[in-house]
Amino acid sequence: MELKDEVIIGADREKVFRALNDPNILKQAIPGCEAIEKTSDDNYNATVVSKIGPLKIRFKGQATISESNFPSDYKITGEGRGGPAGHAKVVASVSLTEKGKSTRLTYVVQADIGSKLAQLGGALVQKTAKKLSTQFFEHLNTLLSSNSLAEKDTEEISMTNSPTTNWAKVGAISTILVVGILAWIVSK
Amino acid sequence: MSQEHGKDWMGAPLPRKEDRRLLTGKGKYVSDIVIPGALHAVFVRSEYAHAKILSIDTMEAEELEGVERIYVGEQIKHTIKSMPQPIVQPNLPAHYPTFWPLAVDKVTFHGEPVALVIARNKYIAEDAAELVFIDYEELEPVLDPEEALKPDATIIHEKDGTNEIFSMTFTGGDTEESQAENATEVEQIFQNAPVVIKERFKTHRTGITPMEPRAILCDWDDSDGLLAYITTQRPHIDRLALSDILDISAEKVQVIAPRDQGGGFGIKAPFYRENIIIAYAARDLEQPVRWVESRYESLMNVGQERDQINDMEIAADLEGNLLALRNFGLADNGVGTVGVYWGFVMPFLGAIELPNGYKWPKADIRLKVATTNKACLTPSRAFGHFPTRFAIERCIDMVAHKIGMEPSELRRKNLVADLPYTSITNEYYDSGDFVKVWDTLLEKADLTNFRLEQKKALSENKYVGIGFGCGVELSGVASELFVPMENQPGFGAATVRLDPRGKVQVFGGDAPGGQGHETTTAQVVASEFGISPEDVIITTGNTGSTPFGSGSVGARMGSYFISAVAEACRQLKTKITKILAHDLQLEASVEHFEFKNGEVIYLGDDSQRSSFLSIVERIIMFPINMPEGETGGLDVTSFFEAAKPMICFNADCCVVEVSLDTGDFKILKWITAEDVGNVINPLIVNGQMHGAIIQGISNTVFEEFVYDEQGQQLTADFEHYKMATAADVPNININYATTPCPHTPLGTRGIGEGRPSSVPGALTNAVCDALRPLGIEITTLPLRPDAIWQKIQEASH
Amino acid sequence: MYPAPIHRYSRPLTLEELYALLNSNDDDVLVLAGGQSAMQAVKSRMLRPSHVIDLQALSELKFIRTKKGTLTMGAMMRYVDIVSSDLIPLELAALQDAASRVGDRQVRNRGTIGGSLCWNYSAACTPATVLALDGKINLISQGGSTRQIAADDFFLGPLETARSESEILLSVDFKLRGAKSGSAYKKWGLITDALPVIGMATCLHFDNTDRCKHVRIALTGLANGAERCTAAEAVLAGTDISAEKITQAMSAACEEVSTYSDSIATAAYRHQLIKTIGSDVLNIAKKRAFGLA
Amino acid sequence: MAKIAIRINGKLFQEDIPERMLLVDFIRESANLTGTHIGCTYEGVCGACTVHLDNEAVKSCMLLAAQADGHDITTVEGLAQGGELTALQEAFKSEHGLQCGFCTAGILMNMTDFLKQHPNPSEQEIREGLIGNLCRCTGYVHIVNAVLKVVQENQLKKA
Repeated sequence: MELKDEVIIGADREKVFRALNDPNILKQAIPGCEAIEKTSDDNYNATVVSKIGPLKIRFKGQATISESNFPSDYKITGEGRGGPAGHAKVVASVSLTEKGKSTRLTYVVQADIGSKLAQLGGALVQKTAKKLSTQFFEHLNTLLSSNSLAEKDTEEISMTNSPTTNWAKVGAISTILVVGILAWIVSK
Repeated sequence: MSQEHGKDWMGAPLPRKEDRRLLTGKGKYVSDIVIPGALHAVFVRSEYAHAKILSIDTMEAEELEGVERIYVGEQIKHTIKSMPQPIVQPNLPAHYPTFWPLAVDKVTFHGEPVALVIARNKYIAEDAAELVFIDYEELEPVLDPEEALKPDATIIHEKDGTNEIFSMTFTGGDTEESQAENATEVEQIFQNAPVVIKERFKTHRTGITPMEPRAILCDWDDSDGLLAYITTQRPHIDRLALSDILDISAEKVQVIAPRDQGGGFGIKAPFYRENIIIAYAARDLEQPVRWVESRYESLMNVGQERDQINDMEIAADLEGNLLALRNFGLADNGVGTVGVYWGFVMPFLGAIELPNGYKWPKADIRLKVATTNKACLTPSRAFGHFPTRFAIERCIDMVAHKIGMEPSELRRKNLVADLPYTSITNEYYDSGDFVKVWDTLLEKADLTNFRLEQKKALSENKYVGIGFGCGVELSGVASELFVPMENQPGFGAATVRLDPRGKVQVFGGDAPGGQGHETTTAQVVASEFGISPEDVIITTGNTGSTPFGSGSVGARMGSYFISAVAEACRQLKTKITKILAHDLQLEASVEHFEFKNGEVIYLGDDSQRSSFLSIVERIIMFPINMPEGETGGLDVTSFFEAAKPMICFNADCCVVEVSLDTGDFKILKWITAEDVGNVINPLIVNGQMHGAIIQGISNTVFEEFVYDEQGQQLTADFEHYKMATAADVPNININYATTPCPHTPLGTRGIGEGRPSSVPGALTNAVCDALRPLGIEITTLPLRPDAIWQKIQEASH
Repeated sequence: MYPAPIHRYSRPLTLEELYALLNSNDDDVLVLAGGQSAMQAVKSRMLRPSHVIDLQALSELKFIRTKKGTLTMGAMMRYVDIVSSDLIPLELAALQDAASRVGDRQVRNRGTIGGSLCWNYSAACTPATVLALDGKINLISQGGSTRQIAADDFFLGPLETARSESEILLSVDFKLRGAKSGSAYKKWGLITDALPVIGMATCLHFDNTDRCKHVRIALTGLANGAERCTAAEAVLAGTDISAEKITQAMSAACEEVSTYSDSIATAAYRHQLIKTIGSDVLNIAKKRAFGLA
Repeated sequence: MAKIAIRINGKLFQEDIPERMLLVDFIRESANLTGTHIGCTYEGVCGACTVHLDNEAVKSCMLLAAQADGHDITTVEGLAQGGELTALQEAFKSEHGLQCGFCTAGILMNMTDFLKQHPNPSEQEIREGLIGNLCRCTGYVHIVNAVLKVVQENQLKKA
């Protein structure tokens, strides 16, 4: 299942890239994100609960960053297990381009879903993936454009991680990991 | 059926003895059998089509209160023998994959068993199964049979070094040279033949899922050993396999296939890996263990068959004589990890039966079977030849259309007219009159009148069509074919035991799943002994009390089993009349007596007679003053082996109306003509034909196992794997055109196994006939409105 | 497969009892009406309620009333009750078309209109039918305050509706336009009465010049669930719903609506079904409007 | 645990059961009436588990046992009274309307209710009434014949 889109974020490229690599920001931006934990430079564990109508599927998974070129683009591979719902594996290529003071973010997502999710029918999963991605970028937009996140805060966060860290390697999970969860349960 | 019906129980539409208990909810299926204290098993199955198993974390699951044990592949790898094992391995050259009951090192299809949770009840077992966390490393799934055979393809069973599990050439003798020579001769015929049809026929993955999923209940006792209730068509084979694999001496293994089984249709014939681990667990835990398969597991693991590509060519002359047949078959075998059949045995037999009932002067028939990351093919009624029969019946229609001949005419012209006959693939057709069956069908179909109606309908912009198909089917499987194919004997075995009250007990080692054995057997025994069917009961499926048999496969009832019953009765009648003649001081033997209305009457002088009851009681209870060399007792086991493999033959005709707007079609009529040999119970024979034809229609139009590009099986419930309901299928008009079988004592034939195979061809031929004005030829199944509509769009632009 | 552990089952007799239960703010509450959809999710463990509230005893929600030109149907009306009711005018015949073809007899003896609207599965019959009939959905919250939402605003995509977790669907109102009104629903699903690959409901109201003053069309079986075909409605509005206009309208519908492919039917075939089913339901609705059906 | 009381075939069963227990399991395991069968998993399509809940055909695998508390259930074991088969059961016997018998209980329960609602159904109505019961052995032909036979018998009785 393939998903392509682009969105304008109200902040400059460097800020957006850092935000996308900052677990604290991501925790607020990812819909239903319960926990994010950095396990190594390029790896994160996350628990995300996807709520679709009455259904709640708790996804436990990991994400790995690769081909990261600050501040223009990077690739993230996320795998999550949803218990009886099955699993979702997502590979997202994200690229950021200047657009005046804002940033145009384009993403291409290739999602493989398994077990009951797959039986859901690609179309329903596609629909949900689209919805969750838009929600993520709306949250991100509000977080970045609202001055609640002054420049200083982001510095502080990054300092605590490891002063010598090369920004490019800092891991991040995008909401796209959450992509692909919907229950198909048929109604009669 | 009153008592004086006497002799002619044969052919009587007797209501079944089985029915009362089944109609009042008193049937006892494996899932109904209760052994106090039985633990419940739930399998944890792979979510990936092809992946390495990095780790299996069962810690959390094991701590759940009520969980007894959790098994994983790595453990049992050292304590249970791996497959293959000779007892469940054919004598055919193939790359038999190595596997254990639970996946070891890697998983090879979505739904493969990886771990087994055993708990106090099924709810807890399922709760625990959710807490088993398996870490996978995904591998590239191989999902297309053609890709699988390419040199650069990922190899699924690395140790085999190839994804080609099996390949064979079925024509031109046994040596490569003779086969090559034959191939060139066939090529010559194609070069100069005035008419050549060449098409690729594709049949999707579908099969016959019975309403009762699999189940097994095992009990263990240190002295008596293993007792296993199994949903199986082959209890005696399962017993030997469990004994060999679990190293339990055979006399300490008993398998019982309950007399009530919810349908088999082939999928309960293989020896499954789940049975091994459940029996193992019962012994290991020394407690009864019960596994009842969920439909979700069942649809992911069994009932998948057909799934072939057949590149077929037919050469013919302008007068409609078939000159040569060429076919390169490719079957998608799935992973091949199922005992006895390994998947490829079905396409193997499908290729043998490809020539069907036609005379082929020359043929070049080859087959390749490719391993893919899908569930292994399991036997489904019309064993392997549903796809090949679809291909040939469609191809024949195309030849007829090309030379402007009625398809039914072309078939009649080329049907094998004089039997016995050996087909181009060395299949022996022992007896029957194909032409008589065909003429009976044509008489009922009234083709000339239909063509008038068709023309009239077309003028009103209505598209109706008629389609034909036929099928030569196995009537039982002779040892001659069974031994090489499945390393097992083909004989039918039956014990007939009389008791002093004149009642008869019959014992058979096969294991029916609804075919009505209790009634058919009773009718035959009653007819032989001149008593009432009520006095006859039958026990099947219990290896502790029934003679060895290879199981209820390949239409063995009307061919092998009932013949063994008849022969056993006749041996007893010889003994009874010898002793009666002795008592009555008559120089007479069995042919001088008649068994009728509960009496044994001397034909020379009908005052010389005895009641059946008294002579039987005399021989068993008072065996004194016996003729020279005779002892008491009336208990005989007979083994029936036909001189040659036997067949039956059927022909189908259906009429459809197709809507041009949507490609949807309605089956207006379904007419058949059947050579089922002498009929024992017409109600039961008709029921078998109705069921088989509707299964054929449901497989052709509605059912399909679908895998996505990651190898995820998307049709693991009846919402997505759509089976025909009563509202989707027509009534069936069954007609008999029988020729008694000369190679069975009662002239009966085994019927019903292959019966669905002529349905896809007949139905698709009818749709194409309706759309003849648009020149549409359909060569791919499933036959769905969407596909037909698209063909109509292509034809009208 | 068996449900995950459920800790509490309750069966309120009145709405008040129901609100008290809803107020007990246990998490993971499942309100069960007919249970034909929800139980599939519960048995496959995609839905893991810890507290199940069963509405079977709420006779207050089992009614059909017509007052001042509005027919109101209680949420707990079962499909079998809808099919057998003689209180439903031809104008709302689509409700009976749909109800008579949902699932099978056994399902129709349990499934309810309220349950189907709340579940809102993308291939269900009731949501599209209520949408075409411009139904107004009455919700009530724990405090007892009620609100009414038009069907257009109620369905928000597969399994999503405007109902919040603390609200209960009470009933559905259908405004009756009286004479010269007719509606119809039809679906196709490969197997008879199966889930709709495509289903369409329509409601027509003609003025005394036999022009169609009011037309609504809704589809089901699309990725986004029940959806109006406003383009098709625009083509038909004010016309006499002639065969030619119908064809034009259905082509507009195919332009407007995107369909997807799966193993049962391609996107193109789904468009073809829109055309064939569309002309059927429009003709039936028209005949019913003129009392000819 | 929930305390429930369900009358099955006229006999009251009072038990403490886990709330998640399905009605079909209560019938098969608590009441030991194994004539009702399970043929599918969560989808509730096959109909082999059909019983009567207050004389209406329902799928007992799609109900929690707690939902049937205080109600009357009839299962296939409750059809024949005093060893006397119903007309429908007799017709299934004479018309060979069953083979393996696994789906039969569900069909008998559904059709018994169906015939009460439709005393004079056409063959097509019977076939549509059977949509909720899958059968794999019979191809439905003899099942439809059996139901039609009861319809004709009822008409004769009335005439």
